[in-house]
Amino acid sequence: MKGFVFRAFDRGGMIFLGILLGVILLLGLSNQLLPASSPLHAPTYMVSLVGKYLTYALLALSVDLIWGYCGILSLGHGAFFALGGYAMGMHLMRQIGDRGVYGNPDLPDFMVFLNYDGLPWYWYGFDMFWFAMAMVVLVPGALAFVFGWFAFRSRVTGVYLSIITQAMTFALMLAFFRNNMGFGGNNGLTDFKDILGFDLQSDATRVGLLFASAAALALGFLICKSVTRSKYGKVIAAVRDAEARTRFLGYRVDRYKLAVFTLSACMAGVAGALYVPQVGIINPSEFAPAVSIEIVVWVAVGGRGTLYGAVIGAILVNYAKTYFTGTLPDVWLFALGGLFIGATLFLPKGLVGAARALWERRTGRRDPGKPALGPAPAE
Amino acid sequence: MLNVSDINLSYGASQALWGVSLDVAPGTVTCLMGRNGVGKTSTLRAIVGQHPVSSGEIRLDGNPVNAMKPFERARRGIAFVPQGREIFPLLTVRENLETGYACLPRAERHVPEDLFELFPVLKDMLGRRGGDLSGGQQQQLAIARALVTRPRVLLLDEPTEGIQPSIIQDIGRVIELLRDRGDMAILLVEQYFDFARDLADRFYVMDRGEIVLSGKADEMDEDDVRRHLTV
Amino acid sequence: MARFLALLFALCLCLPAIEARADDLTGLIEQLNTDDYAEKEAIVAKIAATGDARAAGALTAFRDGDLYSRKSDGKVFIARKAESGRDLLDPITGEFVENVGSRDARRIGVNNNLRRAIDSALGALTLLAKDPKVRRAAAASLFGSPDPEAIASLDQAIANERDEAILEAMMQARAASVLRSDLDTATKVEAVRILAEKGGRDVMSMLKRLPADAPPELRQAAVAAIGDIKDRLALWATAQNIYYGISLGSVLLMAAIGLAITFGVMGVINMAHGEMVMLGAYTTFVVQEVIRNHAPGLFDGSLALAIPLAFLVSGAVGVAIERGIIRYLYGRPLETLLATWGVSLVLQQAVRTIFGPTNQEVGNPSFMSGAVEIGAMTMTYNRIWIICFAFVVLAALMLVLRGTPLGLQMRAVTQNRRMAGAMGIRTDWVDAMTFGLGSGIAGIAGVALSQIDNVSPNLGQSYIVDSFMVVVFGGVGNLWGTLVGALTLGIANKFLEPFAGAVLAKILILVFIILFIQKRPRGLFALKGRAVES
Amino acid sequence: MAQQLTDSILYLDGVSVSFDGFKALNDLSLVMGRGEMRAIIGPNGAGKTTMMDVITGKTRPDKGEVFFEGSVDLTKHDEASIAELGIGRKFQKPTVFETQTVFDNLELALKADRSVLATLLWRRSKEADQRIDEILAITRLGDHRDRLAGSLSHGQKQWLEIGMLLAQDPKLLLVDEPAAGMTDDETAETAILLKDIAKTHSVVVVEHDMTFVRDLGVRVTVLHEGSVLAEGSLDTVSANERVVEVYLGR
Amino acid sequence: EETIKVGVLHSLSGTMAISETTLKDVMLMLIEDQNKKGGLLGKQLEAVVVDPASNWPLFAEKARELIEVEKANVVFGCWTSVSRKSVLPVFEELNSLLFYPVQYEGEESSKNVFYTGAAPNQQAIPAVEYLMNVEGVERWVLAGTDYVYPRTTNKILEAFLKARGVAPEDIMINYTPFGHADWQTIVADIKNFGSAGKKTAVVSTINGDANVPFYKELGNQGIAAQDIPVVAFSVGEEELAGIDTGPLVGHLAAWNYFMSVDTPQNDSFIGKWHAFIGNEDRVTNDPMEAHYIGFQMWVQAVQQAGTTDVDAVRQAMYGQEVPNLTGGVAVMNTNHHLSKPVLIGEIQDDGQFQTVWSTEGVVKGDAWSDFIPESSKLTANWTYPWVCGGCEKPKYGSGS
Ligand SMILES: Nc1ncnc2c1ncn2[C@@H]1O[C@H](COP(=O)(O)OP(=O)(O)OP(=O)(O)O)[C@@H](O)[C@H]1O
Ligand SMILES: Nc1ncnc2c1ncn2[C@@H]1O[C@H](COP(=O)(O)OP(=O)(O)OP(=O)(O)O)[C@@H](O)[C@H]1O
Ligand SMILES: NC(N)=O
Ligand SMILES: [Mg+2]
Ligand SMILES: [Mg+2]
Repeated sequence: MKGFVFRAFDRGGMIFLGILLGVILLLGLSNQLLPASSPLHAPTYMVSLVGKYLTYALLALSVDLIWGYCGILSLGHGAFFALGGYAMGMHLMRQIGDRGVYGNPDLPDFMVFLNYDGLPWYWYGFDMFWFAMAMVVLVPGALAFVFGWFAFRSRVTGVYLSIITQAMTFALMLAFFRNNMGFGGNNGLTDFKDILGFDLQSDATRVGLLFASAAALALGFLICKSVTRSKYGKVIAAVRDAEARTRFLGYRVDRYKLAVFTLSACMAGVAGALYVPQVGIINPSEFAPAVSIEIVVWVAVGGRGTLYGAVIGAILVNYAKTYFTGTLPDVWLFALGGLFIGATLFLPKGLVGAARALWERRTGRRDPGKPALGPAPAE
Repeated sequence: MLNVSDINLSYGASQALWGVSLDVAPGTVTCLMGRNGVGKTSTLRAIVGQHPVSSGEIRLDGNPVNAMKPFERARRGIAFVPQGREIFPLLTVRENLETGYACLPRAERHVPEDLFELFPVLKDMLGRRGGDLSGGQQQQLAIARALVTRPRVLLLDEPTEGIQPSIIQDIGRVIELLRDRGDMAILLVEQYFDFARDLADRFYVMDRGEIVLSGKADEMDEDDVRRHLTV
Repeated sequence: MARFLALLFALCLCLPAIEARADDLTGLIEQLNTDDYAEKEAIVAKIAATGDARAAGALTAFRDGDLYSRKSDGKVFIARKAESGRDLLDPITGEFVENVGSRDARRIGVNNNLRRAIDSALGALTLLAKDPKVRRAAAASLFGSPDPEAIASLDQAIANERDEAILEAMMQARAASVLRSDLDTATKVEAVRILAEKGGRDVMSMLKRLPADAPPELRQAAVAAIGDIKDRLALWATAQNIYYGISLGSVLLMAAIGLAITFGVMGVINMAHGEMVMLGAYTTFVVQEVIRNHAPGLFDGSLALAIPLAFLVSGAVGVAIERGIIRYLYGRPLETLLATWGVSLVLQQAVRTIFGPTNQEVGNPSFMSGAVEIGAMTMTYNRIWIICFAFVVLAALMLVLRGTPLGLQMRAVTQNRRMAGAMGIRTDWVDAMTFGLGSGIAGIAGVALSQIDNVSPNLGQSYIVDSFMVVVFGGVGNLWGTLVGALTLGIANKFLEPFAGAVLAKILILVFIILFIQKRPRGLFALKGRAVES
Repeated sequence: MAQQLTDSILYLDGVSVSFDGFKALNDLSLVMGRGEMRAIIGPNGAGKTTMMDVITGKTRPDKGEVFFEGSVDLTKHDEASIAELGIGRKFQKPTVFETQTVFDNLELALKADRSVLATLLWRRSKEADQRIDEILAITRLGDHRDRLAGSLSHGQKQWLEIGMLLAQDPKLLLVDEPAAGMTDDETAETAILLKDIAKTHSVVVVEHDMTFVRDLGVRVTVLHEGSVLAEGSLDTVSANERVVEVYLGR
Repeated sequence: EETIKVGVLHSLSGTMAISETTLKDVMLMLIEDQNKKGGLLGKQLEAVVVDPASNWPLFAEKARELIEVEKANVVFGCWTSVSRKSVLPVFEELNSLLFYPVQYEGEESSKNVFYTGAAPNQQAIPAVEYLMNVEGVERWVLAGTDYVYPRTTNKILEAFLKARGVAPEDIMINYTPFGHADWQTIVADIKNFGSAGKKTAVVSTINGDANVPFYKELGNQGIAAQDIPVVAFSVGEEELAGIDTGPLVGHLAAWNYFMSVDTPQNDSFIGKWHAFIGNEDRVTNDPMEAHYIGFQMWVQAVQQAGTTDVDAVRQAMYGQEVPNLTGGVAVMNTNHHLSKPVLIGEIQDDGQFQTVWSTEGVVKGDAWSDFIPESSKLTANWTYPWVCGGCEKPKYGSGS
């Protein structure tokens, strides 16, 4: 156990986290402590934006853990993110209480105008923060567990697995679109008021959420580090490269995959839960297959199989999106599409891979015992 | 016919071949030997064009082929039986053989009957997928596939690996037959010393990416060679 | 003979009367220039009552929205679109009167009620027309808008009719009108019998519409007829469902075939597949635009032209993508997802920039419009053609893959690119051709899909998920699998839809795919054995 | 028969496997005692590899019994649990984890608790390091310890596979063509290595190299067309006309 | 030089670009036009365009960017209800103004949003009344895309129909997913349902992309408007532009605006639009008029208030009058909805609508529907001091 904990703290990781957390801390403090007139004041806009990026980074991390390290290409990871988001959203909805437009103390507005008699059973308990937080982890985790249990035992691999994860998220999207499901249909859950008694629209709460996201990301990063640096990490990498061979060594591949898949889904759920209060809405389009594909794209851009890569990729691509949609609203897809194409052609191992290659060339050395990023394993 | 002069070859940062030179004449069998990992396969890869050389020249009939793509070299008559067989797993045995047609003018696109005399098992298995064959059967298929292209230079990378003794003998006989026809140059990479000795007209021995010994087979000092093959 | 003479006599008697009422007709038409729809309906009834066949032109124009009033004096004309503005024609004689600016004349509004009234009036007026087509249409339209007033004209027409089929249609139209009339019960029961023989939903609807206070024997006859028709319909419903399933399946197949090449054979996770389909659809649009503007007469041939062009356009773009991007990624199949995703964004935006973000109109050629009824089964022509087309494309593709050297080389290259090169296969050329072929076929699919769906920059996105599902469900790399997969999903969907609803049916299908893959982790037509693992 | 079963490490009886009608194994029966080393030879396609596939759970037999240590019905186990029972295998075509280092390949193979949690919390011990170093020495891969396995030459991969098998330390070793691609000296050494192992383990070796088989000096089973053609010492079976005809050649 | 910034928040990519891009263009046209007239309060107007890319959380982010970073004084934007729901908290928090131009399901009232599209009582109810009274429809298919707008509208309609004595078995409700493309079964079902002997009509709340294949199938299966008319609330000139409307003549739509309406204002609007967009074939539609009205009202309100300050402008908005393009005058009510005329039109073979019925005067938009029990208790009135819909106590402070 001690080994497991300590493994998380390697030098590169510490530096990376240190820089990341430092920047976030400065950002938060400058928003809170400096007057708005100060040139160093961080606008609230930036706080929520960065908060959102951090939750995306955590999500990307969760995908990288299974894709980069275990070779499971999930094209449906958005589903776990969205489920976590819905769990949080349901809590926030319940927090509204009678402040909704219809003033109904028990029912969220959409239920009132769709004539619900009472709260559906699956909404019970979400008024309690701890319960909702448990669900944030448990629901995605349970879905991943059940899904993975079947799929990995049946030895569904490669594109077949990718496509059924896509089918899963697509089915969930259609289901959540259905108004009868009791999750607000297409409009989803919105109009949140406060969290743990803090006003969601106040800057301090926003900074708090930013810090919470950073903490979650750091924790996720450390867990991933620890997992991937353990022997377990080597086993899942072996599964990625030669699944059958791993089995002949006596490893129960399905359990190894299931464990990492479930862990990853829980991380995605947490990311979703932190995302929702910061963007103020959760709606079924988060389940859209395209969203899940985008997550994979972030990871690929950053560099699959390196944890920093996932984080950097998620932040960079989303920043690019924010930037381009504002400055080049009519043609930004050219820029983003071009970025993706360019990244594959010129940065075959992602940004981090490219940076590392550059570093190795400059210094002419390679971390002993640490191979360069391996050739991409074939599916 | 095939002249390799002073080639260097690297895998990323590590250099695998250091100034390797070879000559393979038509109507002869040239044998390349050496321990594991000394660069035999790398040499063949350089010749067929599967891996670029960083310097040096490879000539076929006096014309440099360095700039040619693998398929062009194949069409000029270089055929390759790779280590590890590299059968097209989902193509049937027949289709595997027919891939060699790409090198042939339309009129010559058929599988020579004598191939099946050499490897009768293939005839029975024409409809089976290459990947389903046993290891030795695949090895036989790989050799047959190379012969379909009617090559002028035949590169064989450990062709006896995994093949039953009786067929090894047959293969030996075929190689002799092909040599005796006089127009084919054969480069044989082999670890199985006796087999190599029986066939070779010329030999080269490699160590750590370099040719360390070469000569006519009948002038070969067996102990000298064996020394280089021992660890 | 006697009847004929009598008729002739009757007609002669009528003639002067009609002549005398010509001004009446003009007057009535003039009165149509009002905003009150109820009033217009009354006037149409009056025009019909004149029995004057010359009113047909004006009424047809009215129904089609071509009747205009001149703003300057309120006079009513038939308008034709002219080079500039409109040509006004005399409503009765059809003679050219003058050309006016497009804002100088006002359309006389027509609504559905009026159209119904006009149809029945026209029916009555054109029952005796020379052209058998017109007579048949008149009978059909009278059947559609039965009118007791028309019984007399129908009787007259029936007496004259020689054509068996038209006669039958007229009898049916008459029966329909009889049911609405206050004729005696026996006649009505006979009418029910005639209608029951025809069968179909429209008849059922007619029979159900009988008033509650109808005489018992009539009711009885109607109930029996309805039951009879229902039984026949239930049988047809199953057939219909299977047909819908095949039709949906053929659309899925069409959308997926190209992907079965680029993804199934080559292993490229081709996220830009949908955009190749879209390019094909836009090619169709451009072809049709050009034809509309330069050779409107050739419109029906537009698809014949669009198919090869779409193949070339999408194929060329595919080759460009392969040469420019994909070829650097062999051996890194997952990276193709990233690159092709980028390509798909770029292509979508490019189309949006060039053609605009809105839907483009792609028309059905006349042979693809409408439907054929077989029994109680409706089969729309566009879908019938798509079914045929999908199968033809699939067959052609199988021929290429199994029967040509290129097909063998494609498979060899994708299974072991390095070794294929050593066998003398021009791998880069084969790669480009394979990707081009897959893309080109996607382009052809675009032509087909443009006939049933939106042509917009989003077109591709709506098919990409389904296409992957089909290919994977059928088993990657197996065209038969793609075929069976598409049809299975199509038919399953159509059998679920009636009771589960469209949304739930789709969800159930997805769940079914997930479960199915558990049973067969490599799809429906999985390859087995060592070969697959190596 | 029952006695034979309980004394055996491996017991195959009436095993048949067919692929689309082709009988790769045809009513194959074979019994191996505990601690025995057995060489299996036979023509290409005789079913040797298929037999190993059956034993290791990769292929399910159509019919027949397969018992390990007299009591464990292998047909009821999957690959992983068969490996955990103590059956290790070297594949005919070398398969190693290409993106991991030689060292990591061996570490993965090293005998240890294979459960998820144990693996997660596993820490490398001195003994483990020592054992890996030993194996690196045996397989002469010491210099390549930190290289990616994917960059090894064909023969080096063969050695790595043998090393992984050693690291696994199974009760029964199935070794498919260990000498392929080795020089004559190496082949001889491999024979010595296997004999050494066989002192404490049961071993099945498949090889086409008769010199090697002779060096092993163990009982030989000849397979042909999916069933046993002959069995006995190498000299006995070499004298068998049929064996000469279908396998050895003249 | 200082400008007054006008935010434009419409998707230019993704699924909604198909509808929303046009609205962005209209805004640019209106702003250009206003600048030609000398701008506003002596300053030029500056359009700030961003692309929320049909991504709902991105709408919120972009809204915040427009208000906080770009300092836009007012924002014109959104199409789908969910995008509006997504930005709503942002506008309320930052106390800014959104003009929302699309027909929607109602059940919302925010002091920061002006709803210039139709509420259900300005579209759905009149359309159904028309079919009942004029075409004598007795049997109803309510077909919609499965999301909130159709669900709510259909709920309102169901309540309304039942109140008018329509039996439950004479109502068929059907929902389809977004982008539904295979309409064979459903169209056949409609045909079936319509053969029960009573005059049947379809009320379609089918949205966006699904309409083209729906109408194509309708046309091909030969469901003529004379037999089973379809009245749609989400199908305008823009949607019809992708279809050959020949077989669809006579099917209906209810809107507050049709391009075909022959008034001088509309002529001049269409002329400007064609000149601006450089294409004579481009159509105009209802949401475009809504933006036109909304923009003119905002301009007038700013002029009247003498400032772009949100609270002042909001006060000035009430009672603003702008001539409709179709005649009559639109008035902004204190519930932030417009009083507008309702038109019912039939599809023509040229892809235009021909008005067959219109309300006598204007209909006042209702934020809270009378046909939803909880909702009917609420009122919306945002006059100073602002009170929330129907509650007793002031909900917001007195502002600024
Ligand atoms: N999936 C399959 N489909 C069809 N035939 C198969 C399949 N798997 C194996 N075979 C056939 O079964 C036979 C036995 O193969 P196996 O690999 O066991 O032979 P082997 O004795 O190991 O031969 P070698 O010495 O060449 O390795 C071969 O003829 C092979 O072609
Ligand atoms: N793809 C590769 N990447 C990096 N290094 C490689 C690669 N292939 C071979 N090498 C290295 O290059 C050297 C020469 O390898 P090569 O395959 O040519 O040896 P060989 O003589 O054919 O050995 P063997 O008898 O084992 O087949 C070896 O040290 C090997 O590890
Ligand atoms: N408001 C709408 N039409 O979504
Ligand atoms: Mg080699
Ligand atoms: Mg074998």
